[in-house]
Formats: sequence, C-alpha cells, structure tokens
Amino acid sequence: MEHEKHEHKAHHPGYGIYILVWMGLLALTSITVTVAGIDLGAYTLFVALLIAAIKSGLVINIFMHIKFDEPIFKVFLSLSGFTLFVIFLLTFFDVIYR
Amino acid sequence: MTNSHQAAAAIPHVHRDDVGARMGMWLFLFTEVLLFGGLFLAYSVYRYDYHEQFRLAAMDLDTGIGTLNTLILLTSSLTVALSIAAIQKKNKFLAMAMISFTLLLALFFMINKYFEWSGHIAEGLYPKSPELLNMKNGEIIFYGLYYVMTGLHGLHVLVGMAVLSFMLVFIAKDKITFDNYVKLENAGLYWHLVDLIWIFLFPLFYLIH
Amino acid sequence: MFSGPSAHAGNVDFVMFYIVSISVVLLLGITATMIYFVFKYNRKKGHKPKDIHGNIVLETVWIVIPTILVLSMFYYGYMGFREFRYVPKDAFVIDVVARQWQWQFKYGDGKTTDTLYVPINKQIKLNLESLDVNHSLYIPAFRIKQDVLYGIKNYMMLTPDELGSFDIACAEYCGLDHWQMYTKLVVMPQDKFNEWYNTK
Amino acid sequence: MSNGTIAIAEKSFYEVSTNKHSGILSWLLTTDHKRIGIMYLVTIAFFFLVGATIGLFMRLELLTPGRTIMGAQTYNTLFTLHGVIMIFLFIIPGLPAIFGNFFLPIQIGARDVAFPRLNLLSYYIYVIGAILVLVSLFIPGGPIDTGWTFYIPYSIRTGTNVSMAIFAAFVLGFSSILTGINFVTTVHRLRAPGMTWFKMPLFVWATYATAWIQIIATPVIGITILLVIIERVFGVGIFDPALGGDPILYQHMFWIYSHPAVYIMILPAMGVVSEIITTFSRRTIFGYVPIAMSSLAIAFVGYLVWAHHMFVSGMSDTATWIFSLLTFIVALPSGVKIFNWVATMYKGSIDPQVPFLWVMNFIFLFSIGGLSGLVLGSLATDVHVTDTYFVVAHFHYVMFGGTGTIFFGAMHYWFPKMFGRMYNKKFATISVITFFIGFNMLYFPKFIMGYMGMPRRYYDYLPKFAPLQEVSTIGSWILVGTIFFITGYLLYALRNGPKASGNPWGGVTLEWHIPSPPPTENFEEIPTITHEPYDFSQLKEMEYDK
Repeated sequence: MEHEKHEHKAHHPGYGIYILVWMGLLALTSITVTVAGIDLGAYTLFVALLIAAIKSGLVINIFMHIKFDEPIFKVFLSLSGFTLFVIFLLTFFDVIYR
Repeated sequence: MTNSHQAAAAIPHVHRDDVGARMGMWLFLFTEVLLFGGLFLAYSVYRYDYHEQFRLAAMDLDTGIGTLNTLILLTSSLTVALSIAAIQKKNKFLAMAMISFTLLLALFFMINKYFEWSGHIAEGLYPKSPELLNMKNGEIIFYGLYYVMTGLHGLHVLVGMAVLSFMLVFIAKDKITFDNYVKLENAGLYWHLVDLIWIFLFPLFYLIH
Repeated sequence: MFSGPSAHAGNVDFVMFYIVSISVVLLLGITATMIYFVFKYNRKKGHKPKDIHGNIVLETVWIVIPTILVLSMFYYGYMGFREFRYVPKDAFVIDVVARQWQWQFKYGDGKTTDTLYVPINKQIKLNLESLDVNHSLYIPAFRIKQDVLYGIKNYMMLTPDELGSFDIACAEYCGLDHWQMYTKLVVMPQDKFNEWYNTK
Repeated sequence: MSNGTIAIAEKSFYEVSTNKHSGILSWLLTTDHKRIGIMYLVTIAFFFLVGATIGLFMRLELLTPGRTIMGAQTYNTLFTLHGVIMIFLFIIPGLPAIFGNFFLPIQIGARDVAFPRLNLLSYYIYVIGAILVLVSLFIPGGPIDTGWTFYIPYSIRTGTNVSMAIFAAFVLGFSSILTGINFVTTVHRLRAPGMTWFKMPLFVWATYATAWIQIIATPVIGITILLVIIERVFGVGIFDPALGGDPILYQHMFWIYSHPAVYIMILPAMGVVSEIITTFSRRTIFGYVPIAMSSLAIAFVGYLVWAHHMFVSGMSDTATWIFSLLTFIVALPSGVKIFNWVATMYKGSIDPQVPFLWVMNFIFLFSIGGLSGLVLGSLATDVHVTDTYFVVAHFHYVMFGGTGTIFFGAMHYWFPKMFGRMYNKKFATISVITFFIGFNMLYFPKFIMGYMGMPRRYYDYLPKFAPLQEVSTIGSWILVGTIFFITGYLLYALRNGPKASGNPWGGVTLEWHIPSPPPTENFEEIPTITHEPYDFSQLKEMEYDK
C-alpha cells in the first residue's frame, strides 16, 4: 500500500485493503452465525454484540476512513457514542429497578 | 481578492471546502445514529421486559435470509468503497461499474426483504392481524419493532439507492472527477451507515434465539 | 410551624420554606447588586471602565457555595420523598381505579365508592390502576400525587392525622373532562370508619 | 481587528442580492444568511403573535369560573396549540434561526454559513412544518387536543388530528437539525484568520453549543414521534400498553429530547446577554472561559436530567433520586453565568440603554425561573407541585422570562444593525416597564395557585382560585398589549426611524465594524483578528466618538 499512499492523497487506501476488510467482515459474519447455533446462555447476546461491534469498527475505520480523516471527526464520533451510552444507562436505571 | 470583490457584486463568493462537506455529512450521520439509537433503546428495554417471548418470536425469523442480506450489504459496502478508490485513480469506468454493481446488490436486498415480509404477512403476522393480537404481549411488541426497524432501514436503503443513482449520473457527466469527488465520498458514507445499522439489526433479530 | 393534615405535608412545607428562603436571598442579592452597579458605575458619571478578566477565587466561591446549598436541598427533598414511598407491612390497602373521568375506590371486602373514606392515624397504601389513559391522583392538602397508568403498577402512601374532607384532583391531562375529575377524601375517626366499613 | 475601521461604501444586502434574480424571487431563492435570517424573523414573529393571541384567549376563558367564552374541547385544543406553536415554531428555532443566521457568520468573520443552500432548505422545511400545523387545524377530525407532550396512550386513543400535527413537529425537527449541522460546520471551518476558539464572541459559543444539542437530541424526538404516528396509522404495538407497550418508555424518549430542547431555547439567549452586557458596560466580560465552558457544560449535562419531568410517573425510585441529584448539579452552570454577568457590570461604564434594560429584566425573571426550578428538582416538593400551575409558572419564567425577554432584547440590540434604522427609544423604555409589570402579574400568581393545588390544563377551577386567576388574566392583557405595541413601533421604525450609524452602541464585536445594514457578503476583505472579543480599546481605532 505504501506506494499508493504517495501517489494519491495520503488518507486514502487502495483497492487491496478494502478487499481485505471485506473478507474480514465476511469471516466475522460466518463466525457470528455459527456461534449463534451454539447455546452460550447469557453470553449469546454479549458475543453477538461484540462481533457486531468489531464489524462496525472495521467499517467505520476503513470503509468510512475515519482513521485517515481529520482527528476532530473522531472526537465527534465519540461524543455521539457517549451520548447514546448515557441515554441507555440512565433509562435502564428506571427499567431495571422498576 | 480583486476577483472576489468584483464577484461580490453579482454572483456569490464561490467557496469549496471538502473537509467541511465531509464534516456536515458526519454530523448528519450522527443524527441517523441517534434516530436508530432511539429504536435500539426501545428494543433493549422491551427485550429486558419480555426476554423469553422475544426469544420465541425470533425463532420464526429466517436466519438464512438474514445472513444472505448481511452478505449482500457488506459486499455493496465494499463496492462503494472501491468506486471511490477508482475515481481517485481516474478510472471512471471502474467507478461507474462499481456503483452500478452496488445498486444491483441493493436491489437484491430489497427483493429479499419483499419476499421475507410477504412471507410473514401470508402467515398472518402483521400489525392488527387477529393472529398477532392472539399472541403474548412480548411477541406483539417484537413484531412491532421488527417491522418498524427493518422497515425504516429498508427506507434508508431506498434513499441510498436514489443518492447513488445521482452519483452515477454525476460521474458520467464529469461532475465528479478525480480531484473533486467529495459528493461521492459523502454518498459512500451514507451507504456505509446503512450497512452499519444492519450489522446490528442482524444479530438482534435473526441470531439471538 | 409546618403542620398540615399529615406529618408528610408539614415536611414538604418545610422543604419548600427552606428552598424558597435561600432563593429569595439569592434573588434579592443578585437584583440589588445589579441595580447598585447600574447607578454606581453609570456612564453619565464619567466612570472609566476597568477591564477585569476574572477571578479564580470568586469563581470557586460561587461554584462551591451553591453546590453545598443544592446538595442540602437534594438531601431534604430526598428524605421527604422516602417517607412518602415507604410501605409498612401493616398498611391498610385500598385500590384506586381511574377511568375517564372518574375515580373509584375499592376496599378489601369488595366495597366500592367514588369518595375515598379513610381512618385517621393509619398508614394507608393506595394501589393505583387506570382503565384507559394516564391519570394522576392528587391530594393537594396532603402534598402528594402519583400517576395512575394502564398496565403499570404504581402506589402511594397516605397517613392522615387530621379529620375532615379534602379535595382529590386528577393532575395528568386525560381528555375532555379532565378538569371535572374531582372527588373528596374523607378522613374519619377509627370507630366511625369501622362502622361505615362494616355496613353494607 | 486590523481592518476594522475601513469605511465600506458598498451597498447593503437589501440592495444587492447574491443570486441573479430580482424582486421577490431574489428573496425566496436567496442563499444569503442575512436574508434567510430576515425571512425567519418575519415567519417566526408571525407565529409568535399567533401563539400569544391564543394564550390571550385561554386567559380570557379563565377570567371567570365556569364557561366564559368557549367550551372545554376548544380550551383543550387551544392549550395544545399554544404549546406546539410557541415551542416548535417560536422558541426552539427563534434565536438560532433569526439571530444565529444573521450574526454568527459575521461575528466569526465569514461571508456566509458553510452550506448556504442547505440553510435555505431548512427555512423551507420550517415553512412546510408550519403549514402542516395550520392544515391540521382545519381538516376533519379537529385540531389536536393532547397537550404538547403527546403522552401515550391518550395520543393514540383520541380521534383528533394527532398524526398530522406531530408529523409537523417531526418536519420542524428536521429543519432544526439541518440548522445545527450548518452552524457547527461553520464555526469549525469558516472562522477568520486569527479568530481562535477563545477569541470567539460568547454568542457564537452559545450558538455552537446549541447547534450540538440540535444535532444530537432532535433525532430522538424524531423517532419517538414517528413511532406514535406508526402506532396510530398501522396499529403497530410499540408504546400502547394494551399491546404490551410501556407508556413510561414513551415519556423517557419524549423527554430525552424535550429536556435538552430547553437548553436549545435558553443557551442562545444567554449568549445574547453576554453580548449586550459587555457592550453597555463597555468592559470585557468577567470570566470569559467559565461562561464559554458553562455553555458546553450545559449542553452536555442537559442530557443527564430528562427524567425530572417524570418523578411521579411511576418510574423506579432509584431512577427518581438519581435524576433529582443530577438535576441539582445541572443548576450550577446557569448560576455561574448569572454571577459572571453581574460581576461584568462591576467597575464598568454602564449606559442603561434599552437593550440593557431588557437584560436586567432577563436577569430578574430568569433568576426566578431558575430558582423555582430548585423546588421542582427537590423530590418532596416536586411530588406536590408537578403538573400544577407551579410548573406552568416556572417554565414561563424560564422560557418567556428568559428566552422571550432576550428575543426582545436581541431585537432592540441588533435592530439598527439589521435594518439600518433606529426605533423610538422612549416607547421602547416604556415597553420594558409594562412588559415587566404584565409578565409578573400574569405568571407570579400561578406559583401561588400551584402551591395551593391548582392542576394545570384545567378548563375550570375551584372558586378559591378566582381572585388570583383574575389578576393573571389582567396581566395577560398588559403583556400581550405590550407585545403588539413593540411590534407596532418597530414596524414603524423600519421606514420612518432615523438612520442608524454602523455602530450606534459602541460595540466591538465584528458586526459593529461593518456598515448598517451590512453589505452583501459582509466583509470586503476577510478581517484578521488580533483583539480579544470584548476589548473596548478598539473603540479608539474604530474612531468611535460618542
């Protein structure tokens, strides 16, 4: 990938890395489908969401190239993620203890 | 500055800011994330309340179709990313081919969705149907959320298809070129978001039994 | 000083008095300072302005002191709330059923009324249930209120220590005749209540 | 500002349009942030007057016990419409869309916002939303009667036009989101050279913080509203308790937006206060960084307290005390601002002109609003006064006494800049006084009635409330009379007022460096900023002699 970075704007990876990421995503999908067949009890939800989180991390970082973009975008992203987290957390203070 | 002074009298100051454009797009995507975030919140609250009934209801969904649609969307995300890489390398043909391929995949996704929904409706599982109303509360809610969340996602796929079609035209007309492709980038960002949401919808509805 | 038809009402009035006193002092302080400055530093007096960018000590003071004040308000408010939510084991239970636009009170022996009769000096638990939309059982004299919902269990505590008849209102908007959902709470001596309770 | 004093002989933005059209089209298709600001002003002011008139009729009905001029159903639709119009059509878009649009780009030294066409689009989306509200009044089914909170299950049981009215709210939310995106990007990308973050005027900080809330919070109400519509139209089970739904979850999702929305309403007003106080005290702001940071802090902590609207809703006692504690902590940044403003007057050179009088009005009324909020944050007292007139009084002191007052303050502060004319200052001073009297007569009795146990949204009341209700209604006449009086003399000044200079008050933020009204594209040359935002030593360079 190195030479491509020099040829084009530094923050854009080439075809190869996209295809690699795509293959990774397919692999993760097959893992999550396989794992879903196994009964993990309380961990089922956790494992499924963990894999989904890894997949979305790949998409956000590489496909959406936030990894190569302006740093402020990462701040924005964590801000909205944190807001979501707070909303969930506080709502569940009601739901769990009701 | 001399130019802009003259311009100020007649036409607006032309201003191009790719980073700004992408920033605007990201901010818009955050609103989408929070829009779906509200739905995910409702889902998780009801899943907590009706744990067992959600499990039972989810059994009726077809994991096969869900997996197939996941693969389709992931691949379409790849093709969109490739089209941007292609336009950067001045490969106009490849960029257009990749977007066309994306549109095709999106169409497949919607066709699958159509068969899936019509299957449920044939079984009598639709809002207000007598069969659904006979079920337990948790299952009614599960199907309510299922229809709303996948429906809203489907709507986003349709919007994404419309946007990508415009991009196709823009590339053809050379309005998107190797040194001015922020429109395509933003369309791509939107499409990846649609993919991203599906990445979470898929396990929540099709996998966790 | 803070007496009401129940001990709880007195406590609520105390918290109210506490918060309002502090608020009035703050409000008058701010307003008086502001008006004083307007006259003292009026431009007509030819006052030369002086740029003061800030003062760390002051900023700290007016963060720390209000923090202490509001935390004390939280504490008193929470204590008052806790006593109102606490359900003793031997509480006398009455079911409250709300519908558009009337109240019904169901007693253990199947007696049903549309006025709430209760004995004095007894801890009473009101179980709240709605048949249609949201309502809210509000007894202003006792400083208590709680929403009445369809499908969700809710309750409230009532411990009257004064005889008499008090208003009950609906405090959650519930449609056309929301404003007419008034009824009465009647507090009776224990023996009179027993007499009423045991007659059909 | 190094280039601040150039006398620009350019024509104003009224005379030169940024597009090739002329006449009315040059306005309807404009992308000029100032023209869009003016269009918002006209539209929003119209709806404000409509909302105020509705309020006047509600107060008339309550003048005497029993039926005065209307039936219960009419009254129920009127308080709903008063809420929907005032909140979604006036106070949420109000300050950001009018003054944010007009002054944010100027104050950071930009020629326009980042996305001028998107800006125009948000205006039209706003108009569409407004039209939907109006249409919902006249189609069969009748106007919405749920209260502006649209609580489930009443909102899915009633036969009135709920779907269309709340869809209007959804559309208006979309407009709000687009404005927010525009402002955040503008502040990040279009600051003039030298305009570092801590050289930005505080109005910019406040609008920036507001824009973030608009972006992050509004989608949540969007989806909540969509769900209610879907439930009504398709009968899908989401919130309806008859189908297993959770009406308290609806309240959570509603307030997750609607509480931060309170800060959308108040933050820009706080920004304007900082501007006016410094200009008329002619000294730098006391505690620039604390005020700027408290804007961001308010925007953030605004998310942590929504459920204090729900202390008696039947949510868990754990959530109840957590939200009460958080609520008290959120009170602090607002307090910090008040103290800093008063301290800014210290050793200033105060010229209490009309805008400054509005700010004094604001500080008094908003303090009452904020302090009465402590009563609502404290659990024991909240249980008693929530859903009574006490709450009504509280949020009118905050919203109307706070944001509404500053709407007029900003209007009087920036009027000469926006229109190049000066209004009648004697009339304006009288209005501040009658506004103050009418306002307190109208709303203060509601605190007392609320503590006496008068529930809100009541068509009628017990006889013991009659005297206070009367005072309140008389106050409404004074207040609404004042509002129409202000509208009148401002409209008169548009054509007949004396011409205003570029800097009638001696302000130093960038808008006072350019002519009144500003030229198209604001600056002939983008200025380079060297001064702090409230450095009044610039007045000498600016050759301000007054």
